[in-house]
Amino acid sequence: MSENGHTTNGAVKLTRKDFQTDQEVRWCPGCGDYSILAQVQKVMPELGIPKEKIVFISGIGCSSRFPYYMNTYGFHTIHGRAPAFATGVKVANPDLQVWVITGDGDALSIGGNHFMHALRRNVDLKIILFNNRIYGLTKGQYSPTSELGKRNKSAPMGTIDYPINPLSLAFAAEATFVGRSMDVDPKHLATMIERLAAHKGSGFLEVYQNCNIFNDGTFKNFNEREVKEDRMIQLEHGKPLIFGKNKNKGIRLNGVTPEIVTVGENGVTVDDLLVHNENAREPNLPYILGRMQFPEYPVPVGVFRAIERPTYEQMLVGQISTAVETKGAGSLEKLINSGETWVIN
Amino acid sequence: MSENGHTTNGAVKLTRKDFQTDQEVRWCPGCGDYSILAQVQKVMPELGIPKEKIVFISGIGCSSRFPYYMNTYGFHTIHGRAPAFATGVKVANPDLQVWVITGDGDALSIGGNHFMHALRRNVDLKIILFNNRIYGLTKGQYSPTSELGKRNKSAPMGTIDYPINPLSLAFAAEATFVGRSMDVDPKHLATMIERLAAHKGSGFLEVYQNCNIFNDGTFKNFNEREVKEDRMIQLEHGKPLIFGKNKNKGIRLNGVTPEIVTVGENGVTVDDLLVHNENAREPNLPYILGRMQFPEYPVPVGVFRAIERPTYEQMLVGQISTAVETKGAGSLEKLINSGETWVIN
Amino acid sequence: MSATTLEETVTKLPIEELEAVTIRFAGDSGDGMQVTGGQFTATSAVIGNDISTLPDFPAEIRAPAGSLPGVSGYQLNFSSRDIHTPGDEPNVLVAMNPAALKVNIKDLEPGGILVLNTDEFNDGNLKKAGYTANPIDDGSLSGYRVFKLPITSLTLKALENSSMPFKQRERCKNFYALGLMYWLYDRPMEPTLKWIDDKFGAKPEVAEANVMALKAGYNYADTMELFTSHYHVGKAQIKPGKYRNITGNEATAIGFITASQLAGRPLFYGSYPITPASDILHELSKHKNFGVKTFQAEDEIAAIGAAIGASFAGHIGLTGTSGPGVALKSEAIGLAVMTELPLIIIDVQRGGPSTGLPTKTEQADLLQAMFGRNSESPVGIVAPATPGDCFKMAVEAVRLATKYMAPVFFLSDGYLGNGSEPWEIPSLDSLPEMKINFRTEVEGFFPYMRDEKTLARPWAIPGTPGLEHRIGGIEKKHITGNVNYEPDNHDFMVRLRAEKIQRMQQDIPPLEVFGAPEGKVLVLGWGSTYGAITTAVEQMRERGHAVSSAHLRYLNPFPSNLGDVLKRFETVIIPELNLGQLCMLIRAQFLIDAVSFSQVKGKPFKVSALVNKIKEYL
Amino acid sequence: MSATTLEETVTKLPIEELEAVTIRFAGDSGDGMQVTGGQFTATSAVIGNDISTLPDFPAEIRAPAGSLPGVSGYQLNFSSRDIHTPGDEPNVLVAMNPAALKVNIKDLEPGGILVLNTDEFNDGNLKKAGYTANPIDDGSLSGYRVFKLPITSLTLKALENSSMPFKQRERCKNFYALGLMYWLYDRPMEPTLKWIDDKFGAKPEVAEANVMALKAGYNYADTMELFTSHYHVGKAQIKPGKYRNITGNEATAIGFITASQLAGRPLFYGSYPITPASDILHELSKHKNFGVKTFQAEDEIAAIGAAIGASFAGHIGLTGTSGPGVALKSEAIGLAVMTELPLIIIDVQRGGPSTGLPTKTEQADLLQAMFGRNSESPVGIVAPATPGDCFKMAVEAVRLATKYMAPVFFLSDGYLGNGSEPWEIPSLDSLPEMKINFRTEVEGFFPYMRDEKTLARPWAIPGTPGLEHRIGGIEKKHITGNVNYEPDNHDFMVRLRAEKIQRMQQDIPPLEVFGAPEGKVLVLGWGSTYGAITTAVEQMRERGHAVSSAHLRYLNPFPSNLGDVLKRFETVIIPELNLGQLCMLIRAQFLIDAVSFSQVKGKPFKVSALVNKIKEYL
Ligand SMILES: Cc1ncc(C[n+]2csc(CCOP(=O)(O)OP(=O)(O)O)c2C)c(N)n1
Ligand SMILES: Cc1ncc(C[n+]2csc(CCOP(=O)(O)OP(=O)(O)O)c2C)c(N)n1
Ligand code: SF4
Ligand code: SF4
Ligand SMILES: [Mg+2]
Ligand SMILES: [Mg+2]
Repeated sequence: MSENGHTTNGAVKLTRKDFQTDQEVRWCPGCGDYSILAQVQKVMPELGIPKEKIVFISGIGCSSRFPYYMNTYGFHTIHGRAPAFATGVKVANPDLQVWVITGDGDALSIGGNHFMHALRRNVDLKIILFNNRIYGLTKGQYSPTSELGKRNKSAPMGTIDYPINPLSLAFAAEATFVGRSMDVDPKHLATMIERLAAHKGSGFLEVYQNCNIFNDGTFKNFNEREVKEDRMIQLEHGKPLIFGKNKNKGIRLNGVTPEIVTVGENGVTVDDLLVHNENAREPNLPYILGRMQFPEYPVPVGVFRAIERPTYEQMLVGQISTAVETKGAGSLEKLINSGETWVIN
Repeated sequence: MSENGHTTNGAVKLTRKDFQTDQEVRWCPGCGDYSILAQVQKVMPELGIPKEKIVFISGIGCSSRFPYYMNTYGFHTIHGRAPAFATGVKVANPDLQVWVITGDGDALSIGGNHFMHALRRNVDLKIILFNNRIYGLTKGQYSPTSELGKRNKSAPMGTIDYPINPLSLAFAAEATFVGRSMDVDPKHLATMIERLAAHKGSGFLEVYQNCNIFNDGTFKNFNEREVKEDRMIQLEHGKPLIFGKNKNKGIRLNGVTPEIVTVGENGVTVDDLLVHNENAREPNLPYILGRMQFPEYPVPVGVFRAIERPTYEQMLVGQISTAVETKGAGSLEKLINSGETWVIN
Repeated sequence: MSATTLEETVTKLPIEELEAVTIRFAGDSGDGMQVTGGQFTATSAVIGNDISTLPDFPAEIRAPAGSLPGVSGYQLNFSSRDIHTPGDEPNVLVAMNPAALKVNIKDLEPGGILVLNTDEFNDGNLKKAGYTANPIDDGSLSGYRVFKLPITSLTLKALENSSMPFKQRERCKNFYALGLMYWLYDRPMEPTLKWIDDKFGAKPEVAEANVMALKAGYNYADTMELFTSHYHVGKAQIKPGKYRNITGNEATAIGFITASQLAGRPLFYGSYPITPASDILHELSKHKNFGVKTFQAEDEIAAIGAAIGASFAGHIGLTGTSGPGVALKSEAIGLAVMTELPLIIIDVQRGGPSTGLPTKTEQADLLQAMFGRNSESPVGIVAPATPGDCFKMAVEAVRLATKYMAPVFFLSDGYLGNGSEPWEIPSLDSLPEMKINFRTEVEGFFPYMRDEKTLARPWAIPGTPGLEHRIGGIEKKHITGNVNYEPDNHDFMVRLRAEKIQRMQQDIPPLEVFGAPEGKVLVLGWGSTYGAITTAVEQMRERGHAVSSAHLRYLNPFPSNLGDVLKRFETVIIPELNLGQLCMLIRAQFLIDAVSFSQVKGKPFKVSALVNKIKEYL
Repeated sequence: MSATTLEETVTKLPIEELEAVTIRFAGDSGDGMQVTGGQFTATSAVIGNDISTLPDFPAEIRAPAGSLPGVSGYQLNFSSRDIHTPGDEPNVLVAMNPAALKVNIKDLEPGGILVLNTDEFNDGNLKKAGYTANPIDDGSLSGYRVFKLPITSLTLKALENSSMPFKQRERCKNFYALGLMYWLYDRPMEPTLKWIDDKFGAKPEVAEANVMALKAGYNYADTMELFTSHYHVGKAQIKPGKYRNITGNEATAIGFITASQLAGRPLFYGSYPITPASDILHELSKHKNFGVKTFQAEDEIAAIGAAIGASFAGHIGLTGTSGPGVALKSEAIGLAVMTELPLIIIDVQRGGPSTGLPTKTEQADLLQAMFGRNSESPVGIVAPATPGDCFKMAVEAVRLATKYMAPVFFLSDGYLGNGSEPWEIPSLDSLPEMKINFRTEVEGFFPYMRDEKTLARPWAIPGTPGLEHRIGGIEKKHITGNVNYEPDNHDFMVRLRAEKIQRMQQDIPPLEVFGAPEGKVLVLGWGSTYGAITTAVEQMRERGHAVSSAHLRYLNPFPSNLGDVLKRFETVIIPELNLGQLCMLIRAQFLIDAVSFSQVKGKPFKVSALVNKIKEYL
């Protein structure tokens, strides 16, 4: 029960039910958010962390309703700022496991800066971004991940904003853990949530999530059952990049450009394929993989990057210890009496 | 006079002096900002654009005082938000040449999000970031580009924030032009400013700038005259990556990792070296180059990326034309009379 | 079931004449109640009733079908006389499912008509609505005239020959309900038939199904002698003219487009979506052929930043949001104050604080608009009184902002934004002239020189040769506009900025009093409370009380005659959907013991509540 | 040059007794004027004078040496009686260069002492300062007692044996000037000698050079019989106790550390640098051994967000900034109001609007603190009156915020923050108890249940077993805290939040009146105007006028006796460094015709201006 490096209070093992609240779940029927909630609630008991040590923090958006449905501590904050609140919580009490639930608008539009800075500080936060490429809650405006040219409520003639790639941004922000999964693959999703939970440091998981009301089917071109194997690729550490129904397609590097090859054709062997490495200190490879998009490439899911380095709160606590060691625990008496003093009789 | 694709009004050629104002320049003596101002004022007349068509927009910081010293239109806005103001100006009047002057705190701390979104929209803005790795104006706190462990006013025990790489962020933001130069190399700087001016689309130039008061010499490890040739590398499109006093060092790719080699040693020839390509659609190579840092690598300067794609304001104006073509120029009479109407007598 | 023809029936049943009726349609968000209400409204307007409406959307998340939070409602009041509110208590409630009943029944007038879709009162839905017993049977509805109809089955029955899938057929039940109500209130079906044709022309089977459902409902009511009588509400005495129905948000969008056309400068709208302001963005983005530039920014700060930038460059800079977004824009508004650029900030107010009640209405951002920035940072403030008035006040906002070179707030609210009313389409000639004079003359130019009358500084836009200059947020030297830290200059400029806003009074019409110019009580209002206040005061005056009302559309500065108006009454009552914000300003400025009447429930005042309050002071 | 010894000289020259002296040191930013002023202050304090200081930094950018914007000044008032202000007009001005003369001469009292460093009055510097003629020779200074001294050369001369480089030797000239003044005002050199030793101990040659310069200046004044007399200012009657000199920002930082220790909870400070608040961040970041966690955020929004998060997790959540930063924090403050978490927001006010006058002082954010958020969003507000008072009010802010579970503003300003005064070090026992009761009991817990007296909800922090709950910005159901959109609940909660803040009155001391409890004029102040107001009223009372004063340290809610206090005076004058913000609140609440006396110059009131204003109402 403490496989993930977290302490347990030795209490009875919790179940999925323990993590459900009495609040009615209010997403539209059919929304991909349900699947993500289900997987998080499934994974939680496996982590062996008592409920009271877990905090879910969100911004605003359909996705950000999430904390109300988790029977842990929760904070539904304001639009785009969840990483800031979460940083405060984690820094105040590093014992807590702190999750951030956000959407593509929340994390990348109004909240892009906090997202980036929380990641770069390597605060130990577990950030899940529900990417539905649309603003759900406000009823259908485009988001920073919406495709160029997409028509929607606020762009009736089509969006003229080039979309942003959330993974590229995460790498730019030096995130120590970066993964991707999707609502329609619960098993994979559960594994990714577990990996995220186990990571110590700023972790970011992008989840492709279908908004069946305002953006139905944006991902289905590549993630529907029939085409998925040919149009997506699962990253596995130390394994070559192979995909396809027949497991005979692969990714090879040509200079710094990935290209699709068929194993067995034109003399290509498995040894020619790129081998995935989550752990490289420099995120050059994960960056390149993160930019592979349908239809040019199969869409990668899995863990792109997972490295360890001291977290922000560790270093902060470390400085406090050092200060106490070198200067002694703070004395109020000394503090207020410091500097030049004089006595008037 | 219109070499850079801009129109001229056929007026007499302007001189550097025409771009100076009567306001006393108020940076600390010795500040690197002077050099940047001098180069911009030098380049301006070469562009052949009438003064009244040029706008300089800045946020807040020492660097952001810049517009006061340029005899063009200018707007010294608020901290971190210059790209937003600039977007409004450019979209309102695409005829203007719009420059954004910003600092490492202004653009990357409080303003990180606007910086990113302006870049990704490919608004035709010329953004120059004065990176002195410190907050100058507020007297010496660390900035997002300050080195880990650096001691300063707000981190007396050393900074515990991992720094951000401005170029990585620019690539994540899909910037179509990305360059780097430095205050201490006026000639190179002038060339880069010219390139930036000539670019159509969101352009970003990072300038290493010495703050001799609060962060003196942060760059001197690699950009002082004596060491520069061995510790920096000039990127040139189509040319192999060669550096060193003896022009015999080069950069080769090992997988996706750059490595330093010596031409002539171990059988390495110039043909083994990486050849720079500013124009690749995917910024994989520039991204990798942008992450090369001293002391592991020589620090690259020059143009990392320069590609063209439709700008935001072009597309917006395009939609307006289309709308006028398809629906006819707007008629107020029709507009207010639209929908179900009825008459009461 | 007798086989009487339509004509016979109509003559057979008594028609009662009514002055006014308030009807509320309620159902699940998926039930199409907004369309139903909208159609009833449009038809009533066309036949000459005066109307007033109140849509009530569910809170921000789409709740599961059948749940309480998923209930959507639409109330309308139609009348043969002048009306200003959607009515306090509905006379009729159409409840399409148990949740709709649960949420709305407490508002229905005692003895009111209650139409229930019995098909939906099954165990599952009852449970979702939190009923332990079925209200249809348990006697709890005995105080109303209940009509229990299996509307869903009846609709499906009527459409049994349609080739549409089951789900879609079922969805026509709102037209069935509409048909019932058309019969009950003696409305013609033609306007709706035409609307269906326009809307679904491309999908004839959908059009046909809706038509069939509508007619079936109408005929069923008629044939079955379901209701003991039906009602007629005659034409109102409405000012002659051409009308359309318009929501406040539409009127706002159209108003700003109109203003930009009058000014001859393109409109730039920088915005970030937020309820209940988003529809303004949606509407404006449809009108690119007017040269309107909409910019969906990354956040509210960028939205206003770009709008200020556009204004600097000579566009009509407009930014719009709701309360939380205004909070974010505060710092930038200060910059617009300092740089003295015209800028209009739309605030479609909603319930707060914080995220609050995002889909509900409130008037509690007045003090934020006045004071919500660092330091002395005065702005103009206007506030429309009705949905249609949004058009006029949008034009006014632009007129004041451009004439005085200053930011102006446009304080709308959720009730105005989503609510609609018949709007008399103005003739273009009646609109104010709006001369924009960009400075072009080089001789004698200084960026902070002043127009003597308005104190406006020149609007000198980039691109103008010879007027190159720099502006910014640091204090400016009077006239030259150079950065300046001198103590006396700062004091002077602080007072000058305040004085400039005050001078807008010159361009603001005097406050009009409804009723006698003096008396016992003056009810002073602003914003969306106009309808309720006017109705309440009308009622009181009819009963002979010395009550008048006045409605502020200009809140900063106040109209110059406000002090005079106030002092002619013994008591001034100020009803507000906040804790007394205007009241505080009035007390401070005029030192009168104005009485605040507050209600902060996310919804408009009831006329009866106002009447009761007024009575206390008679 | 006679060869008298030091002892002889001292006895030879007359010593005049003075009650109080105001002296201003002015020079280039690089000239070390802040150190000079600081040393003079410390020494004067040690010998028992009462003192008050006013540093005046150049505006935000380091201007070139010798330029007008580069001038830095330090004024201090030392006295043998109680004083509260740094003095209206300096009696002595030390001007180290032409720019310093130009900027400051207009403040020097007629006939005042003017010490000039003639070495710097060369053509280059005169031009930089905008002089066309050399003021030393052109007669323009004839109204003063001018002492022309080549201070730079004299310093270099004194240090000719020092091995330090020229630049560094030259830099000692401020100590030379200090020595001159020490002699003139009969101060001992020991405190400064000790300070030099502490500060430069590690660099003996620097220490020695400074010591030599100081002594040289002293001896020069003495030996040369430069001044016709020298002066003595006796000990003041100061309350016995242990004192230190402290700036407002230091006192603020130390005050919050103290509060956190009293509360037994770590302090979390989320901040983004901004003038004049940054020093609080700098100071707090030095005290990690108190468990203080400082977080330099990416912007003000993240800073407050993290502080609220920390408060949710059980820390004392504190965030600090100046006016423009407060504007950015507005939205998040609303969330703290809604989630009812303790949070303290420091606003070190500066000149505005917008970027304004970043290094100057102002009191114009009161209404922003009160109303600068969407909707009804009440918070507590306290405001220290003097630099030392920042300590006490910091403790008060934490006490109120934690006891009432609500955000509290701490309104300081640039004058308080940078200014210093002798501060009587309190005994720790005298500080209030601060019991923090985290909820731990599971039985009967609801997140929005209430303490009957304070209306506070329980503080139940993550990590507490069994109390898992969710909070957020959407309206809450009374008691359960669940998301709730019911109209009546909203109205109830809006009023409850207002009432909770109002109840803080229970824990606020009554307002004290200085002078008689009734009379002709009451001067009502708040914040940093305390010193000027108290001095003015003291002067008036001494002259027999029926004038009293009262100073509000609690601005929301007001002390409960405020109404009583006000009504005992014929006229209430409210002097403020804004356009009448407190005055507006007082007028609205108490309906009295309070008179606003405004000054918005980026600097404190002069006593004389207040006296003149008061006279108008006698
Ligand atoms: C300051 C502020 N601005 C705007 C909004 C309105 N708003 C709420 S959620 C949202 C975007 C939601 O999109 P996303 O983050 O993608 O979440 P989704 O609903 O798609 O899950 C917006 C614009 C708000 N609540 N607060
Ligand atoms: C809203 C707001 N927050 C903070 C500040 C204070 N401030 C001004 S400039 C600055 C940072 C300057 O650093 P940088 O952008 O690197 O510019 P530099 O001075 O180094 O050129 C800060 C924090 C401000 N003016 N406005
Ligand atoms: S609007 Fe879209 S994202 Fe939101 S709950 Fe509905 S389906 Fe899900
Ligand atoms: S503080 Fe630094 S960056 Fe600012 S003007 Fe001085 S040297 Fe330049
Ligand atoms: Mg989304
Ligand atoms: Mg900097």
